[in-house]
Amino acid sequence: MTLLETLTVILVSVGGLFFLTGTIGLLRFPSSFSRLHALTKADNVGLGFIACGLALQAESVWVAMKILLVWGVALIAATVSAHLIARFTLRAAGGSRRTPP
Amino acid sequence: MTEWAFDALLAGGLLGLAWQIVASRVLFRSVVLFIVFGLLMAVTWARLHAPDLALAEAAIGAGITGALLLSAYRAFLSRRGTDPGPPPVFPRWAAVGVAALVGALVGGIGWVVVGLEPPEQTAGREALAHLAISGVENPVTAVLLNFRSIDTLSEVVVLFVAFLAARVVAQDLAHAGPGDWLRASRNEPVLVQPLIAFIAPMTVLAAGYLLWSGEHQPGGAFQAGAVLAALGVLLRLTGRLRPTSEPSLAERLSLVGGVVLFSAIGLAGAGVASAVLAYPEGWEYELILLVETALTIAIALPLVLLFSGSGGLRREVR
Amino acid sequence: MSGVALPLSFFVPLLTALVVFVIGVRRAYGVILLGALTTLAVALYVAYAVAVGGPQVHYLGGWEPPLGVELYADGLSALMLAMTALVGAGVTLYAGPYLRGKGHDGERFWPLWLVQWATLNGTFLSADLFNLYVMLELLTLTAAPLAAMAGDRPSLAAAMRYLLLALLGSMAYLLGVALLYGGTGTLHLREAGELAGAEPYTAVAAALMTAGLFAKAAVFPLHIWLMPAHSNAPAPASAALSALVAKAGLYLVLRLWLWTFPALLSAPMGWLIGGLGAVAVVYGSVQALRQPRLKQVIAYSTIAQLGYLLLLLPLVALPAAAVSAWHGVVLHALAHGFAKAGAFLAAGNMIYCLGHDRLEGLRGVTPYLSVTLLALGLAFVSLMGLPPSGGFLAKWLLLEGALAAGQWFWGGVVLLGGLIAAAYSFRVLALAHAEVPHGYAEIRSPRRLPPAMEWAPLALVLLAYGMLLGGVPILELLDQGAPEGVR
Amino acid sequence: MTQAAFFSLVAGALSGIAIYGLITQRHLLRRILAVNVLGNSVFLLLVALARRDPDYVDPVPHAMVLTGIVIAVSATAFALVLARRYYSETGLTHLPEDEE
Amino acid sequence: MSLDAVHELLPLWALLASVITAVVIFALRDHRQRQRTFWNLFGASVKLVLVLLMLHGVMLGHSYEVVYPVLPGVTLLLTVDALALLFAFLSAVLWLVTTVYAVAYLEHSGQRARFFGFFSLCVAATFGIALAGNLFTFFLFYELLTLATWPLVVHRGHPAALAAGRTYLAYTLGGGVALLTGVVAVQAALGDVAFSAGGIPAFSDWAEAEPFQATAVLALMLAGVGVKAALVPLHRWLPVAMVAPAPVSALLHAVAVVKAGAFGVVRILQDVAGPEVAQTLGVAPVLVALAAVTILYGSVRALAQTDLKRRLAFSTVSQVSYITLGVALGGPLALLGGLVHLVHQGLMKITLFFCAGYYAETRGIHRIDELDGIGPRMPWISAAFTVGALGMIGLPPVAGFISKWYLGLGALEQGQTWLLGVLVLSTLLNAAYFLPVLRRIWMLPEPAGRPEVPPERASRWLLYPALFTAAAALLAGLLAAWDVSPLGWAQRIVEQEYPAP
Repeated sequence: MTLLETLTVILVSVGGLFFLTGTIGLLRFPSSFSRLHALTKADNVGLGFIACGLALQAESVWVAMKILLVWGVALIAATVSAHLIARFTLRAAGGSRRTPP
Repeated sequence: MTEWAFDALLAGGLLGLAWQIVASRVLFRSVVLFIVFGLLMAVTWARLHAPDLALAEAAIGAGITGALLLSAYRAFLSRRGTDPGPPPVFPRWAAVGVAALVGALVGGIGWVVVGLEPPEQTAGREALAHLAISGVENPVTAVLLNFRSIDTLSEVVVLFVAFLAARVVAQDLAHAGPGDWLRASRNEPVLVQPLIAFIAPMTVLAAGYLLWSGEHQPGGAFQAGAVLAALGVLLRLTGRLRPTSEPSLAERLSLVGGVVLFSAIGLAGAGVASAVLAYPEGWEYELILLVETALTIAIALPLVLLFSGSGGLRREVR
Repeated sequence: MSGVALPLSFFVPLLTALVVFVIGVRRAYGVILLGALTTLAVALYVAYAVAVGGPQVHYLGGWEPPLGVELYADGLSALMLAMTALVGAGVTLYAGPYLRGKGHDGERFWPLWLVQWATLNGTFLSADLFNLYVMLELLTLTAAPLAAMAGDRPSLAAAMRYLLLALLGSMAYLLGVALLYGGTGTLHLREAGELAGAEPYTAVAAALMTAGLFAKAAVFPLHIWLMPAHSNAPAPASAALSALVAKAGLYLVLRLWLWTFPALLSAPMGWLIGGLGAVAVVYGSVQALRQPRLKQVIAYSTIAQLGYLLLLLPLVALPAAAVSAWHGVVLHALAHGFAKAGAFLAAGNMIYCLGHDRLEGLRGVTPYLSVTLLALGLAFVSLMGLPPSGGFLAKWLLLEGALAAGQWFWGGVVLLGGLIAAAYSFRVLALAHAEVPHGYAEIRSPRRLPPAMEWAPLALVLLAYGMLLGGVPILELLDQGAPEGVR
Repeated sequence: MTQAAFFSLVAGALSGIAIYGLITQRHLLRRILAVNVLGNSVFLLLVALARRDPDYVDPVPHAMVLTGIVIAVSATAFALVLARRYYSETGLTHLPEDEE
Repeated sequence: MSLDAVHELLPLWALLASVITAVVIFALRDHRQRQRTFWNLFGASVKLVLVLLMLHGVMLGHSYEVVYPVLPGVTLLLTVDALALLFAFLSAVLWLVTTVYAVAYLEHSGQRARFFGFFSLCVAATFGIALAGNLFTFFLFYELLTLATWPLVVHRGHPAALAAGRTYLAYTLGGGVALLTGVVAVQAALGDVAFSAGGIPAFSDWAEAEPFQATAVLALMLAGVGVKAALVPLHRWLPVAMVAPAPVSALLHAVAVVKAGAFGVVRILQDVAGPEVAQTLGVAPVLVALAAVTILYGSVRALAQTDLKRRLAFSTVSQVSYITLGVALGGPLALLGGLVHLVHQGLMKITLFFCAGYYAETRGIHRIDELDGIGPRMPWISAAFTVGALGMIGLPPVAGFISKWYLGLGALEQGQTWLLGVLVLSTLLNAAYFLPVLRRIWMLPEPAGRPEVPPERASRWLLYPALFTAAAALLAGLLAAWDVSPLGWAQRIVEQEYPAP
């Protein structure tokens, strides 16, 4: 196993660990906000690790860039969707009078 | 060994999801799990060396279908409680029996056919053999746009017809479509506008890339069209587009343009090439790209309109 | 160049539909008529070319099977194509004034109907199993909205049921195609059959495809959707659905069994499918007897009449019966197409004039609906198979085949079906002759029919009678490219 | 057992589940879902078939499935519109059992 | 087209004469009465002329044949032989007469376009039956006749008429199915075979090889035509159909429907099976027995009727079976009796129905007991009625006598002496139900208070046809020895069927 491969394995495993944590959080946490908290944070970091790990295996720099771009786009999507979910939950809980964060 | 484990996991996931989809108590769960099911199918296609399908499934099967299902689910919620829903009339054991029978039949026969000695001469081998003169390098694109282009033409007609059909049974605009476009535009979460500003050009770019790359690698008009349609869905959901009851001239032209162009090139083939839908020699690549471009729009627009449940769309002036 | 006529018969109505959609019906009525006439001309030309030069072939894209898709017109295709064109022309002429009379210009109707016409032509011409799948889906997606057009509860429910059943049916069909492709490596209708032979998987494929097509064609156990769907659609749509679309499914059943799966055609299989047909014949006719509305009667009669087509399968395996039964079944399909379209259009006239189609309303309408009633009467005569109609020729041939092979049971089915058909037909016609009851007041004065609406049904029905004069040329055309056993 | 054979068995099981759903469920949305699952099972069988020959991947079934996916989404879209219209006309989420 | 070709196609032109008349009349609006009458009479006259031309041709030894292949191995065949002309001529003449009568009769009723259209179609079908040269053609026109007569039966549209229509259809369509089965079975076994005098040779071979099947087929075909010939127990539709207007009854009874049935019996027994085969298969004796039963049954039932038209209807049931009897008996003399009765019964019975219609139309008389003393008041029509009634009884010199005479001779020739008893008994019964009517008409005093209705001008055209047919019935009896009298013509037919050895 070369150095790169080892690094990949480590990175991907860490990423997987974050995902696992996030998923456990999703299942176990009581409220929407805390679930959201677990998901967004843990999964985004996890995805980042996995993307990095895979980028190391890429044939060319271009491909590595693409993989990182995937992470970037996913980050943006996660941000917005988490925001929307949180906002909806807030309103559903009767908090619509409050100014949005 | 890992491959087998992965396949087994995939299969288990597919079966479990399918079971939940048809038998879960909560309808919402079924709908959401169907989207997940679509994503797993996409992975399965990838596993089975069908990357074109994986792309299409993710974009169309899971994406667009999911959006359609969710919006329909919402409509079904609106008058909740009027219909308690009767119990199944069929005895459950009989259903299990029939299902087991069908499953065994399909699985068994599928297994038998897969296990047969593969025929020497297949359409697929022919296609690969003729790939060089098809004008493109991706064999699936070659089959879709050259060898069996009538199927592709007809299926775009299918989409168009689905749009026409939906117009027949669609309700008044007041009931149509997901969400209320006005409210979304008036009181919008702050993050939406930046997201769209970023996503929209990216999506168009991605669609263009998919379209162009379909010639030599996975992708093509369907995938590109589906991605564009996803953008349309997004714009519609966020109130950037508002529904109109009838399509405008430009929309009508885009709806039929793909088929008309394809047919025109196809019919011209009877004169300048050997047969209808044949491309003149040397022009295959250019014409296929042209047709695919037109088809992309002809695929994206009806999908968005079907999601919107309206005859047309107009830019919302804010 | 005759080969180009085959794709043209698909493309001409298709492009007409698209043009109509773009420029709008109000400005495109001339385009519609032009497109319909061109399609008619192309279809008749194909029939002529086949009659003179034998089966016509066109390889789309220039690729021969198994790589490409083949369009193939033999006698059967040519006849169905011509019948569709004639019925289609009648429906097209009729629909304009009918829809205008209903208060709209048919913006929704025309593109759907023209695409449906194109699809029907494609179905009759395509020799590719997968292309046929696409065509079948197109048929479903054009037929279901036409059935739902009325927008009321029964028609929506019927359209929904039809759609679900048809989607299920297409899946079964596609599964069959998948198996055949897996076994043979080709999608060509005949090549697949030749390569497959009588293997177990072919049998399963045949069963799946047949069952799938049965769902689309409303064969007996899967028939529930047909009556409400066909009886609630606008009259021209009903005519197209009953006379053409349902038949396209059965056309494929026959095409598959005779061209792709002849090796599987055993006696028990024939009895099973023929038995379903026989049940449909009796059941549909008996139900037709009990309906209170004219279009319901006609729709149930479709279920019964489609059943006759299935009687071919038990008979075609017997050499003594094969040729007569085959000829009879095809003549039946043609005669039924004309008569049924005419009957539905006639019922449309009744609705147009009276605002409803309850049978009781037929009392005393003879003075102003005489041409319509004549068409209706003649259509019923053909449906019950009495001379001098085309339906009679068909019944005669079927019976001749059955009796020549000593198959008295199937002969009995044909006769019994005719008798019950007579019962429901004369129930309707008797009311047209009945006197107006005392105290009956005209609620609204009947409207005057536009000439196209008055004469289109009669013209269509008379085509079924013209078959008495054209029987020999029609059957000679049918023999072009027919398989060994039925020539 | 090859991968293709394995997935053809999975396709069988999927179709069985879909049929079970079609029979037991009467909610229109679920029936539409079940039909979609059934469609996917057929597609899976086709793609498995394309994969069985070790030396090449058959592009024709792939093209067929791609066509099939687009047709499925078209039909589903129309079915959903129809179901919604039916629901708003009748307030029912299922079809009446008999039209007799 | 050369003149010869036109001449060869005479049967077609004659057929088309009625079909075109029907189409033209359908196309005329209801109030175009003069035009309709013109076309009616024009069509009928043209047709009569064409039939006379053919008659001339056949007498000169010419034979006409029109063939059109309808399906491979199935042809539409119109041939003109002596037997065909017998029936064709009868229908052509009586059509003209009935048309005159019907125009007058239906002067004021509604839906005349429909009525006369189907009326013409009905005659076209009858003509087709007469000229049919094979079983396919025969069946085609036979069923067309059913279709064309049904609107006439239900013409009035009241519940009784509709019920009668239902009964009529139930019987005739049921019979049609039996006939169709038989005809198709013959087609399936023997192919396209034309009628041939004395039996189709192929059929007798078949009957030898497959006696059971041949018997069944023959029985089916005879049951099919037996319905229209009103053989017991298939006769019930005929009295019920009496609700139709009088000209229709006249047509049904004398010219078209029952005659088509009887003619069918002749064709099938003589020209398909052949008398010997029918005898060996055992079909003919059964038919003889049935005919005998029908003759007596019809007469007995007629006795009990108080309604004039119903009495006439049961009389028809009885009288038509003379034809069946004659044919089924076999042998030249009996056949002669049967055939000549085909014409004679037509002339006499149409007279009687014309008269009954006249009584009903001018005086509102429907029941027999209302006829008291009508004779002196309406001498001409009552005279015509008397001629018809006496002919039915079989008194010389009216035509009916001739028929019964030859039937009796035929029975003796075949050694079936018991049939003489049937004939005598039937004659007594005929007398028993007709003589009281005549007595009422001529002998009994007119009841007081009968309203004085002057015969209208239109009713004159109701009278002339009756007088014409009565005269014809009388002449047919008086001039029986003449070459072209019905008897003479029937003899010509019998010579073809039983060629002198």
